[in-house]
Amino acid sequence: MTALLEVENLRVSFPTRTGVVEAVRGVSFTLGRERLGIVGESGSGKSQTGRAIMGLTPEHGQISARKLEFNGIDLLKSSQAERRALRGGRIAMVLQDPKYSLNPVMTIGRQIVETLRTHEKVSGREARKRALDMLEAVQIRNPERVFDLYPHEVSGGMGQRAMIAMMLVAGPELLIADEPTSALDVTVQLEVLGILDQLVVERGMGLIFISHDLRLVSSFCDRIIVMYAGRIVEELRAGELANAKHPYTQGLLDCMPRIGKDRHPLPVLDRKPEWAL
Amino acid sequence: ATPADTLVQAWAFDDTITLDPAESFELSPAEFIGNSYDMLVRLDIDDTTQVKPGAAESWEISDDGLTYTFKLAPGLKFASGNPLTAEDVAWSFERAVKLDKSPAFILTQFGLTGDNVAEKAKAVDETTFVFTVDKPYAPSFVLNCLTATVGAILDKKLVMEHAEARTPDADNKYDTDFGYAWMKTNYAGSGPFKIRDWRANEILVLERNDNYHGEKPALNRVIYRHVKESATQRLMLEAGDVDVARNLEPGDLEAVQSNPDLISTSAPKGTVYYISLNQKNENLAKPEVREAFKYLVDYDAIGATLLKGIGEIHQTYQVKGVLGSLDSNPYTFDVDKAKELLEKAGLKDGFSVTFDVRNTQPVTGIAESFQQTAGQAGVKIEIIPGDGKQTLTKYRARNHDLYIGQWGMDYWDPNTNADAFTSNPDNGDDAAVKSLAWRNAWDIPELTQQVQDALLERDNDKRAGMYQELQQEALETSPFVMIFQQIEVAGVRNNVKDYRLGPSFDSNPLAPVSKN
Amino acid sequence: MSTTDTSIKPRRTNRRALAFFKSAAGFVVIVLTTYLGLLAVTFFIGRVVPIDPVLAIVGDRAPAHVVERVRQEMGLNLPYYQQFILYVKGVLQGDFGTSVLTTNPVMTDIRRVFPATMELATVGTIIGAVFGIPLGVLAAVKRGSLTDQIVRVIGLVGYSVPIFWLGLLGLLVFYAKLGWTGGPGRMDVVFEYTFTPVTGFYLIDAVINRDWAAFRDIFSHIILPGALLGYFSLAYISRMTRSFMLNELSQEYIVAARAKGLSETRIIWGHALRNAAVPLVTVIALSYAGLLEGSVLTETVFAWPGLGLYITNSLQNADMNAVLGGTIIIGSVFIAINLLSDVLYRILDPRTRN
Amino acid sequence: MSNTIMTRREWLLTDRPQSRLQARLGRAYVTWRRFSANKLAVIGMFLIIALVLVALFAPALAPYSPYTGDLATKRLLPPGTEGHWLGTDDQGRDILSRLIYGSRLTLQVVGLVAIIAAPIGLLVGTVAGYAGGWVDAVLMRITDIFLAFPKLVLALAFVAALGPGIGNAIIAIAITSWPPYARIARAETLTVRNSDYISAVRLMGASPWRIVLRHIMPLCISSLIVRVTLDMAGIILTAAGLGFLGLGAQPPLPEWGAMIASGRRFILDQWWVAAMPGFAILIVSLGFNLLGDGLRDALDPRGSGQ
Amino acid sequence: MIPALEIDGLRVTFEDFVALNSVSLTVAPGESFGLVGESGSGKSTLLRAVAGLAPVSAGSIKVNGKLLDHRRSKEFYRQVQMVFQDPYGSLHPRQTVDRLLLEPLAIHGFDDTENRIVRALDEVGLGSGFRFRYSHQLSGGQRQRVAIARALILEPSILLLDEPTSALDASVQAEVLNLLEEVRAARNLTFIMVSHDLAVVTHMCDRLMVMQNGAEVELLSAADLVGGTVSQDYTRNLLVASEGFRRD
Ligand SMILES: Nc1ncnc2c1ncn2[C@@H]1O[C@H](COP(=O)(O)OP(=O)(O)OP(=O)(O)O)[C@@H](O)[C@H]1O
Ligand SMILES: Nc1ncnc2c1ncn2[C@@H]1O[C@H](COP(=O)(O)OP(=O)(O)OP(=O)(O)O)[C@@H](O)[C@H]1O
Ligand SMILES: [Mg+2]
Ligand SMILES: [Mg+2]
Repeated sequence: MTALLEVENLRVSFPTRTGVVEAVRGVSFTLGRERLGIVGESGSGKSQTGRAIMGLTPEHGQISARKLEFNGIDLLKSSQAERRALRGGRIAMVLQDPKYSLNPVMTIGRQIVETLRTHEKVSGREARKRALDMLEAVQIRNPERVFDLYPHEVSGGMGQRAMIAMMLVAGPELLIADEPTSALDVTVQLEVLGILDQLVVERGMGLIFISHDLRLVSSFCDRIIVMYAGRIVEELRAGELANAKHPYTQGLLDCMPRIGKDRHPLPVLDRKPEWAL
Repeated sequence: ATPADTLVQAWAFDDTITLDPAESFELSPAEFIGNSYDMLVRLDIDDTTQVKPGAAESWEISDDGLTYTFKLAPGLKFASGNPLTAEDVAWSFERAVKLDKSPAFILTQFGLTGDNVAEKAKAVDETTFVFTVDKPYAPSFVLNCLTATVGAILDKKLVMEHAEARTPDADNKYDTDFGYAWMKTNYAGSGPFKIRDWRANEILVLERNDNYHGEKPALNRVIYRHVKESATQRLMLEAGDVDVARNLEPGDLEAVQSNPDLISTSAPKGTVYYISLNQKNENLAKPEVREAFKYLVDYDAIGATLLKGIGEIHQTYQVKGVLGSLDSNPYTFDVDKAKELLEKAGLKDGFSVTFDVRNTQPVTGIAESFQQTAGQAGVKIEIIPGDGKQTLTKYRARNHDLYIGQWGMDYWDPNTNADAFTSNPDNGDDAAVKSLAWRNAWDIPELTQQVQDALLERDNDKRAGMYQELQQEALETSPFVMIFQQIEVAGVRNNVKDYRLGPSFDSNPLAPVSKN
Repeated sequence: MSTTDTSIKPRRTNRRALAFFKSAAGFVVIVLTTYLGLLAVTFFIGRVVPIDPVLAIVGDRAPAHVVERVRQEMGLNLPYYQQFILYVKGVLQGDFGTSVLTTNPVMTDIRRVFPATMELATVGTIIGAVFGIPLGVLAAVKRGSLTDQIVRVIGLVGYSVPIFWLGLLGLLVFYAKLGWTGGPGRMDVVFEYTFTPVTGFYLIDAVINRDWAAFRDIFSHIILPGALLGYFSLAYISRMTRSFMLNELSQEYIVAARAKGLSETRIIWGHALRNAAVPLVTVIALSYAGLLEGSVLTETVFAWPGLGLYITNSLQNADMNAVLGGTIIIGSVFIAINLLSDVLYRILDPRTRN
Repeated sequence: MSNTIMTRREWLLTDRPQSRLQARLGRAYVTWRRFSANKLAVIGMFLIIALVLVALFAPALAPYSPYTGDLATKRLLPPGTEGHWLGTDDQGRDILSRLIYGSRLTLQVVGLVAIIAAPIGLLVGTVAGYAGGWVDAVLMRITDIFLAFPKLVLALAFVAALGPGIGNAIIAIAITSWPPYARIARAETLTVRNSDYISAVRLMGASPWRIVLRHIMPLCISSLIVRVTLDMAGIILTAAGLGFLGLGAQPPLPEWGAMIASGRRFILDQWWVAAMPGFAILIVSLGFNLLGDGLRDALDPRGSGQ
Repeated sequence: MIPALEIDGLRVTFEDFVALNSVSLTVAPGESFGLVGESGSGKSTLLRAVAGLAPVSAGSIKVNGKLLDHRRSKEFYRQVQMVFQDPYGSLHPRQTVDRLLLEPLAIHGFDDTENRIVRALDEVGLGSGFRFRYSHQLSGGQRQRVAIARALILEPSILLLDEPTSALDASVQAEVLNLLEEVRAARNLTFIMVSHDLAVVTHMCDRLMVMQNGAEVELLSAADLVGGTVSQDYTRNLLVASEGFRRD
């Protein structure tokens, strides 16, 4: 299996008035056509890693890496236009909250069509058909209707599906999903994950799945990266969660209440300063 | 650029509120009416103490001085084509008297009432009109009054076609409105021009009347555009978008005068400006204070700057050019003299008064200058600026201390100003006659009587002498600090010929004007 | 899995109809109370203004008995509440009374002066929007750059300069010195007696009459005051556009649009501005209303026979019928513009279309 | 030396303040730093400070009396004339001296309007927004009426009724300028009234007045301050507009708007008479605008952060 | 024994949307009661109705045996306090922790405010170092502690907890949950706690109610849930979902 994405020593920092914030500090990993999970607590740099790969780091942020290659394309050297052509076409990203990441004044259909027509020269009718197919593929029952709805007219779960459809319509090879389900109900959450899973399997797509829920990630992904303060502290196969070595990973696992396990008080994470070094 | 057959004037004529000669009493409509209607007699602008024939070719005065017989020129026609007869004259007088609007007193002061007007202003035949007055007034007075716009001759037939029927009641005794509603905005005259169109505060268009009996106007049209700002007027004049600018202030006037494309013309007008001292204020009521104030105006500086070209210092209340006008300017700016007088009045340390001032130039400038110069004598003046109507309302209620006012003659005769400044028949708060003397609570029974007497003096020279005496008295003792007489100026493009301004607003003749 | 389709909001027509009636009724109540308030306030003002309204009709020199008679004719000797009731009655019958100053029915006057003001304000707003929006967008996109600062200063100067000052200066330069534009007034006198107004909007009338010479002349007259007002509305519009755009550009959906691979142009003009347009409508409407009422000074300088001047002049002469009529018209337009901007808001923002 | 400065800075910037005072100062300091990073805003602030200083020390700064001139000999001297660097006006008064004294009036106008209009707007808006229901309806109707009124007409009418003069002009402007503040305050109140932290205060049993006065108003104040400073220019110009129509300050007060109004007669030939006060207004309102813009960015955390 | 909270036939409507439809429940003093259900099922609305923050259109609420009327009295607020879901939204952005804690004391006229504030901060494990911070200077967990301190400072007997940890990281969640358990034990508080996380609810509560569409689905004890003895499919679905993703 060839590597779809290679990341070596990725760094993202933000100069602010109170000093430089290093959001990502030397992250390295490779990704094949598989499901990679990134977990970590809030502020640990998960989203910034994903965005750096996409080329969506906020303007004042600074990126450096020894290597950032997608399918042999050196992302660091490519021009804005080349990055743009990749974005949404070959690499796509699902954002966290459908409530905010869909344009509120455009119908869902138009937003999907827009992606498609940005990357492929297709007729309006063709684009519409492909968008409808895509909506169906993400398990929307009544695509014709949803096509003409505005984002506020659909529920969170459906909005998230629309978002996924929008990002997948151009057939990307890599999908970065940044907490795609944390705004959703448990039951809906599983439906959405099911869709993503199916797409990976059917299309042979690479997936980076970002979440702070260790248990969810371990049940869904093939491989897990655990981040802490901008660094990778541990990399695991999903099945080996129980054998996690790093105390941070262990602590994360341990501190969650579990049905059937009566622990009072819950064990808490005792952060060690040396983890962040 | 303006069309060759049209004279375009920029003028602030927002005081035009009606075109009906029986009601109109403001300055700008006087010019419109003066150019579009005939009166029996007109003011001679070359000798302003005389009248000249208008619609009447000639007139005779009976020996008892009560009957005036006017002979109309034959074959006169209104612009409508209707013949102009003595009947129209009589009816116009009757209409004005019966409508009894503001200017009607110019006629009714001769004893005319709604009941007797038909008898006293009567057509004897097609061309003979007889006017009977109740006292043997000075003939100059009667004739001067008949030059006023209220004496304009209306086309009876045309007006009555537009009259509305009325049911007589307590307020209104007549069964018609005499075309009152229609006349506000319409025209029924026989003058050199006809009024074609009037849009308030926007435009007024005069058009040549081909039925006019006299010399026909050279131009087809005269258009007035309402432009308020002097600077704007000047720009339009310089650009050639208007031919005449009528409200130029000194600075702009100077620029016009130095521009080779433009000329300026001016004429002293029958309007005087004065500061008056309300005698209800006990400080101002002191004779020494009244005199002192006359020394506190810096006449020379004001004349050389604020009034340059638009007014001349004039310390008597009759305007230059009118019968009996006294040309005497004895006062100069003299702080020491004023201080001396104030000390005599027991006001060595000065005092404070308020000063109601309209927000227009040049009065504001004069008021400010006076504030400074009076301050030098210890008189602290607080200026209360206000819109014209606002200060006037206060003035008419005698609620002011100091007021700076302007007085225009009602008709071209010395009686009008004598009556205003030196007559006050009843100084009570609810007096029937509220002259300027009354407004300043100046109680002057003797002067009032003298004004009455002058009215009946049939010898013109004697009459003139009486008015000069009155002026001399006022100059010394009145609470009026007379400052200047207005000069009306116009900036004119130099291709305009024979543009002239007359002494009164109804005598700015447009008929001779031509362009090349 | 069955939650999918039920989560779409049910649209119940009867509920919507009811809501419509409710909001329509609410609107009527708002309009009525606003009107009544406007009437009452203006009426009150008319009574406290220390100007004798009779003075405007009869002048300073009328004999006392004429003054008294006119006062009675005008009903000014009645108690205030009766005068108010009389007035409201008249207004309800569509009769705003007669203007003392122009002797016309107030409605006739307003029909004449209002289009003049409206035409000017419209041109001003169009200029303001056409230039203000792109400038605002530019400033927001290049936030903090020199461009941004320049745009801001242009706007700030617009906020800070007295209008009559700029007006006279403009006349001096463009009309008197350069001769590029027409002078004061709505058109040259040449056209005064050939041109027949139809709607009162002269530009439109010229088109209707197919009088192209007049059109050119009218345009050359309106462009200077229009540009002047346009500058002031530009100041406001560009400033608000910048602020709305900054807000939109920081939204997540912009990130999402970038993630789709859209070009910056498309993101800025197609996505961000489309969203910013929603509140901008209100801003433009407000600025339009502001120009309608706030152009007294421009009208003075440019001898523009408009509503602002009409009202001010009437007020100074205590011509209360005219003031009341003018105020009610401006109030109505204000309400209408508010309504219109609400409707537009609804059209532009699907979230409010329920 | 630099050491103590550093520590003072640290003391201010600490995220563990030890007293109420330190917390408040720290917060002010952060705002100040954000504000002072904006150069234009700092320029604006200095302009306003300069205005205040000029107003304070007017008698010392002005070379002549602002009230008395020399009509006969010194009228309308151009700028650059020896002793009258900005020229003289139509009464022969020194324009520079008048401008210097006029700054007092300008400050007075601006300050009083802010003191009168902003609190009225704040109170009406927050009460309407928080109370809702008929209170809201009534208050907003009143606000609408004032908004729907032609502003200059309303001000003109009030001035006409109260009599001209700077004091009445101020009142008139204040009366016409509160409704937008009420609108803003109401809109802001509506967004916070249902927030959890206001619910939390209600859950403590606080009375509605307490909630409005102590919890909601402080939130609305910052955007109001911003809006008011931005409006300052407009207020000066409205005052100038009233002055232009002759309803502002009484002569010979050197109010800038009134100065322009009387100077406009000379605008074509003696441009400086109107231009000098025009520049003064321009500079001061630029100052207020820049300050307002800076304040908005500094006080509105959303605007700067990312 | 008088129940701490007794709700009978409670109905809440927003305009014409029924958010709560005839819900009844009883909570004993000292009990910890849980509410679970999908988003929009009316959990928060129920708590808010008790607190007087939602419009009750029918039904009755009794607190410690006393029927509540439409306007809540000051005493009520001394008995019932609430902790909100979003720690970022429930603290006034312009007030220091000190001011936040002082406010309830000032409203109820407590003296000895100094000591009470210090004690309250200690109790939630923050110490006085946090006293003069603004909320934006606190992390989510710290904010939630402040919110708890604020609720406790009036010494209520009933605490309404609306998803107090759902916005927090797992590790911080554990700390807050522990803190809540501690204070409950120390003060013998009654908890009504909302969560969409079944594990959290079973961890904290003795009994719980499952809700859907503003109505009760079933009422069961934590033990039943652990043992899987549930009668409704809906509850069963929830239970399955809480175990994470399963590929089938
Ligand atoms: N625009 C920015 N300017 C400065 N610092 C930033 C910016 N964006 C992110 N950061 C910082 O970068 C760090 C990592 O942020 P990131 O969004 O990647 O965290 P995360 O792991 O996705 O957390 P969460 O689970 O809360 O989404 C954080 O400390 C954050 O404060
Ligand atoms: N103020 C309100 N106005 C109108 N509808 C409301 C209001 N508050 C809540 N609702 C509606 O009531 C229903 C129940 O809301 P509630 O907040 O109680 O749900 P929840 O069970 O707490 O959901 P979540 O888990 O998302 O917090 C929702 O459909 C919501 O839209
Ligand atoms: Mg993130
Ligand atoms: Mg909830």
